[in-house]
Amino acid sequence: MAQKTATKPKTAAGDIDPGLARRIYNDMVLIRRFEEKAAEAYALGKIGGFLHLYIGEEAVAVGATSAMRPDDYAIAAYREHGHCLAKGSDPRRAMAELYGRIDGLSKGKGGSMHLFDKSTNFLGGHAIVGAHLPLAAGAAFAVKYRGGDQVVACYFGDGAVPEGEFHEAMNLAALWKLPVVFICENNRYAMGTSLERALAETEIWKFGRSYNVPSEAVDGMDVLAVRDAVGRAVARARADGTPSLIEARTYRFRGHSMRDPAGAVYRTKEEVEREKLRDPIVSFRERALKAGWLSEDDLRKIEKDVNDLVDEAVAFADASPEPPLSELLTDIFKEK
Amino acid sequence: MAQKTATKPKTAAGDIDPGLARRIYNDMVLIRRFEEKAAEAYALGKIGGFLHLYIGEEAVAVGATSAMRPDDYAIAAYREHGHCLAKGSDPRRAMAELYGRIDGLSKGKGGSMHLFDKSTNFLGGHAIVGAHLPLAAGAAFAVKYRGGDQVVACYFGDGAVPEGEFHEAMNLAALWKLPVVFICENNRYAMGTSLERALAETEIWKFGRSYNVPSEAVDGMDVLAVRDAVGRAVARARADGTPSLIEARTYRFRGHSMRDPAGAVYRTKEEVEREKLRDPIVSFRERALKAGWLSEDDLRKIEKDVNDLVDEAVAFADASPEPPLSELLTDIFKEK
Amino acid sequence: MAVMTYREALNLALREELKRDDRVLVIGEEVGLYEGAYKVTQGLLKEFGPRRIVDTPIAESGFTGVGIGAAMVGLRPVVEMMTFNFALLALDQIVNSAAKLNYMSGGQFNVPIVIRGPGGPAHQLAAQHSQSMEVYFYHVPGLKVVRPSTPMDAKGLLKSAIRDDNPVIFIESETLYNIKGEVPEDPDFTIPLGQAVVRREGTDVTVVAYMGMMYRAMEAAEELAKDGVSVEIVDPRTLMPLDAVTILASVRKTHRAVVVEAGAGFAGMGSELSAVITEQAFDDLDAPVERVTGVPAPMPYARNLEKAKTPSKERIIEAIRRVLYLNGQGNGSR
Amino acid sequence: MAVMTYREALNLALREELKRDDRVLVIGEEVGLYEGAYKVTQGLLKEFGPRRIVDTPIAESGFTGVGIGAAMVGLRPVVEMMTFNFALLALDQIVNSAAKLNYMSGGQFNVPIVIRGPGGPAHQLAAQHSQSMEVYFYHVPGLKVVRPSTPMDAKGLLKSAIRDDNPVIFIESETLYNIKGEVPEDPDFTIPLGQAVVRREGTDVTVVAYMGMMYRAMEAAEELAKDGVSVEIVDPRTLMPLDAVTILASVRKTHRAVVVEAGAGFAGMGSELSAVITEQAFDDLDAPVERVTGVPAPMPYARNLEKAKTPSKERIIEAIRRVLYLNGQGNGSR
Ligand SMILES: Cc1ncc(C[n+]2csc(CCOP(=O)(O)OP(=O)(O)O)c2C)c(N)n1
Ligand SMILES: Cc1ncc(C[n+]2csc(CCOP(=O)(O)OP(=O)(O)O)c2C)c(N)n1
Ligand SMILES: [Mg+2]
Ligand SMILES: [Mg+2]
Repeated sequence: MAQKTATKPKTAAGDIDPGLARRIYNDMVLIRRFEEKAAEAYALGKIGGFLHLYIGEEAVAVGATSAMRPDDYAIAAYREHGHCLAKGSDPRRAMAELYGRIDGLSKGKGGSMHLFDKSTNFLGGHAIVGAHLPLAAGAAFAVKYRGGDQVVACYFGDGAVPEGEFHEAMNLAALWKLPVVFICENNRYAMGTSLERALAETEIWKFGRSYNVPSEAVDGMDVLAVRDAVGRAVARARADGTPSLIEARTYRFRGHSMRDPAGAVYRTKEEVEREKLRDPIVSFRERALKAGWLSEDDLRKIEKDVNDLVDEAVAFADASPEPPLSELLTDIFKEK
Repeated sequence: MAQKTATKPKTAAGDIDPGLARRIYNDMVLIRRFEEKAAEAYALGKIGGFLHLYIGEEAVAVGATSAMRPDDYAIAAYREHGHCLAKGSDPRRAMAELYGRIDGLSKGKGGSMHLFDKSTNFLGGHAIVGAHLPLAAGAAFAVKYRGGDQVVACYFGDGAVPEGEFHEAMNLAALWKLPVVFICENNRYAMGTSLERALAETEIWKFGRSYNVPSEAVDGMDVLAVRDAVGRAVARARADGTPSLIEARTYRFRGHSMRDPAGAVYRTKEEVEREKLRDPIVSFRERALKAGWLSEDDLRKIEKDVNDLVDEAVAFADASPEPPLSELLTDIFKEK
Repeated sequence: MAVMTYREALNLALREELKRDDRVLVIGEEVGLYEGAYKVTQGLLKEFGPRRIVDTPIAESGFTGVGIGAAMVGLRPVVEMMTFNFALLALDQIVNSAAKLNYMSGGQFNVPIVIRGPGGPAHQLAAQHSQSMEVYFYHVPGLKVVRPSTPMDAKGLLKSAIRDDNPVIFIESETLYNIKGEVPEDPDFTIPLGQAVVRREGTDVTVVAYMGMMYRAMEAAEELAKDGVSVEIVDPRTLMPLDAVTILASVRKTHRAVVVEAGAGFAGMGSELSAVITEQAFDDLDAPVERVTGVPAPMPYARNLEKAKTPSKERIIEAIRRVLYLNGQGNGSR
Repeated sequence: MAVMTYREALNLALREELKRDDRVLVIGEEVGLYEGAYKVTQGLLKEFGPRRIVDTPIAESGFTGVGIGAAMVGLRPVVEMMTFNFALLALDQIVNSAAKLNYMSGGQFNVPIVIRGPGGPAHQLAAQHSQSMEVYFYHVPGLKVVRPSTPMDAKGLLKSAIRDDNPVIFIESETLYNIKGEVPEDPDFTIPLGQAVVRREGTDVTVVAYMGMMYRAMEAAEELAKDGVSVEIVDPRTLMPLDAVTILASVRKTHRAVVVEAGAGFAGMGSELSAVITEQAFDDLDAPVERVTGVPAPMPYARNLEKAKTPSKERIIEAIRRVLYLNGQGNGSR
């Protein structure tokens, strides 16, 4: 079993082609801008309920998705805007869902925590911590059952690790060799609870040893490092169904949700500022320039296009009507 | 962390005094005889429901209990006759409970799977696999909360390890340093499911690494080896609340329950016969003789006394009346 | 038609559906090598192999979630709960995932899963292993709930449940596995979900009951027939969706209703039936609906206490006499 | 008496009981350093320290089991569910351990634990975070269930729950935390479990409602008062044990009853109330009991759909008019 004993997460080396660099930068900026706009809309009361921002963690979803095929599956918790967009959902329909409108991905019935997109094999948006890990194993089970070679990416937080379903899903996936890559987005806090106060073993990748699955920690702020680690895991999964546990060390720049704006009770300003220096978008931008993958003009162009796209998404959501009341009673059951 | 890497379980060395030898032999024989009689009573229809026999595993409960104080707590699953008797319950009241009579430990309301004895700090008899592990951590939490130095012994089967509650309880006990000794009675089968078909890692003691708790495997057929291992764990727990995970490798001589008499579908006759050569009572008897701890006469005397005691227990249970119908509605709530 | 046990009828339904549709698989504790704790899956591993018949470790939430995830992407898993008591460990998956995914996803991800196994009072299994479990499910929007009382229903309803595109909770009973009855062998025979059936025709009073309680009501009816009391017995078969039409038609005919359930009774099936009947047939009722329910206590182990816990034939007869004002008592007493 | 919010009343009750009895402790997610997701435990860590106020990882079954185990040996834990939706993950511990241990042990091990937190419809939290949870508990023998509608009840009932020797499920509401009301500061003030209260006196019809629905019924009553309809409102406060005496006394006075619940309705509190009232007061009823319940659907996110999901003032008024035959409709329609 290839188990990195280095507790210092790996960072990526190597070169990539401009097309990939463009896509990676585009996707990370898209997620960032999408959520900044969503935060504004929330402040305006256009979005209700809970809104959890992924800002600061974009490298995980984008790096991982870049190492997978479009027909691979992805599933996440309630902080899933990034994973949904990285998987290729239409930002307009995603924003409309946050607005609770009929043109939303789920016709406005799911909201921010429950984005689903069958067209991209995005299995959602789940708000019970830990509950989607067995679902991910189940999708992988179905792939294997059908003799397919797709892989399932399962994103979850450090807060899900103490839950029993983490253990049950890891064991079943390992026991049955299900092609799933468990990606723990370790941002060091579950709401206000730091790792040290939640786990007797804070090096989350080490839990993989109990299931004999390949496990490693990776710098979650380095999109290419994530891409490499997930790439290795996906290769194993596609080859013979071997699941993996990847601990992506990242950080949440905002509060837990819009109701915890500062997120300052349980962590210091200094810590937050220090972490912001690791901004995955800023560092990839610099690297892409230095490596010559993208020019300043390329980058500006991407940023402008993304801004326009997100503005369009907001306008689209704003213009979309509320679902008709009849929707209250549809989809409770699927009718033949 | 003292984590034995030896996958070969430790066996015990050293000498013990005759008093302890007498108690150990007495208790193991008592449990064996008690259950042989219970099996007869079940065949006669005097005991109903499920009856799970501990025969073959006596060394675990007796060895562990011999390393603990009377005021320490113990809790187990539904195969708990042995733990209850080792803890010192009156065999007559235990048998009456199996018979569902008013003089039973629980007034006949619990039955074989739900023996409880407050007078010995035996916390029961739980029939939902894995559910009593958090309860054990809770009792240990209370001990620590009160500033006491008692330790909780939590016995559970290999089948409980894949359950989420195993993981949650281990993590909480380790995180909060709760004085509990988790003793996995690994008899290699959960009903008809062998270890290999249930766990991605079959060396159960290794799960302790994920929680940074001292863990070791021990020969569960060697009562003194169990006593030594549990003794070490109890010392740690009493000293500073450190929990431990002990994997006692044992074997169930009978079927899973009286409804699985042979237990032959999922294991071979040869395997069962081979394991019976490791009978913990037979081997301790020989050892006590060889070491001179007990004479043949001593042993015979113990065996006769135990036989008489168990016959008396059966007579007592038989003579005890059914609970009055009024008991149906008492104890639903505790009234002040 | 062939005479077979309830167990054999379930086994046949599973076999036929496994043959018919490769997306169907059976997953659960001891369903394969051990052939089922109650032998409902006997012979399936041998016939269909480990790909279709999947033994699991003891991890109810985990393997139920696996079944739901697999159903999200197109399989049709039949998840066995060794006994339904253990479904409580998987309840979050059933309620918050299976029942809601189609709705939360705006119809994108339906969950065609059947969760089946024995539930309800058994024989001296005590409080944790002997309880009426349907009460945790029928109130959950997005779930269908079946309680089949006969071998024929067991087969016909299980096949419909497996073919349904939604999560179906299918609760059998340890105490019925050995009963025998006529069962159609035609692989196309199914019984639609949501249809009650009149088990016994009568004119004086309607008794609504299912599973063991239905058989007890039958005994009560036979005994009362001797006194010239004509009891009609309606078996809902599917609790959700509930076939109120058939039940109400019977009550409108007899003008009196007794509802029986093994459960503890508070806000149970009997409460719902009593409320629906009273609302919909108030003017047709000549007496308030009587509920006969289990005693509101955990299930005791002792044989005599266990016997007293669930409704007896005598208690059903008393209730029927009460709604008929045959024992000089006032209304509404329980 | 002091005017304080529902949240402050709960906080005060906890503080008083923590002071009064060292065996009392608070355990749950974010109850300490974060002072509670909804700030009910504000200031407690500071005042009582980490021994008494225990932050937990996300492991509902685990820490609820820890609370139950601690209660078995003499502590009196107050376990907070950040929201009651997550109690489904601990349901097996609550149902099979907490509710049954005293019974299974023949009275040797009672479980003095309170499990509290907000439940019921909230604001656009969607299907998994916005559901009526009491339905999972009140039918379970061995559990008591409280739903306090006012700051005074919140304080008085929480104190009684903590002092009770049995497991008490205490379900608050996100939507009520900020309401204000008079609350006795006397640390000896408690409200016994099992006592309903008449919130509003009236003569024409009895409406039984609690929590948000009680306030909505109040609005309906005020509006109907303009038309000269006199509505009496009874708040059960404790659902188990249920104070049927107070409810029936009111119905015997008004001869008409409407029961309101936010839940989906099938076999819910409304069903039980309807059944009990009909059984016990059949001859006093001038119309069948009307149930006003939530729509049987998962909770949608969209604001307009969410609004339509739970009973509106208008639907309550309609139901009241129906039992009074004021809108020319027949009975029993829902
Ligand atoms: C089972 C369950 N318990 C509690 C909650 C409330 N809750 C929502 S998010 C959260 C913290 C999760 O933290 P983590 O898994 O690290 O994800 P992050 O928010 O950091 O992305 C909690 C406790 C929940 N949604 N589900
Ligand atoms: C949660 C749960 N699932 C399933 C069962 C049914 N069951 C009873 S015992 C058992 C096997 C347990 O095996 P193990 O833990 O190894 O204990 P052993 O019987 O070997 O002593 C199972 C599956 C149960 N009681 N509880
Ligand atoms: Mg986190
Ligand atoms: Mg075992």
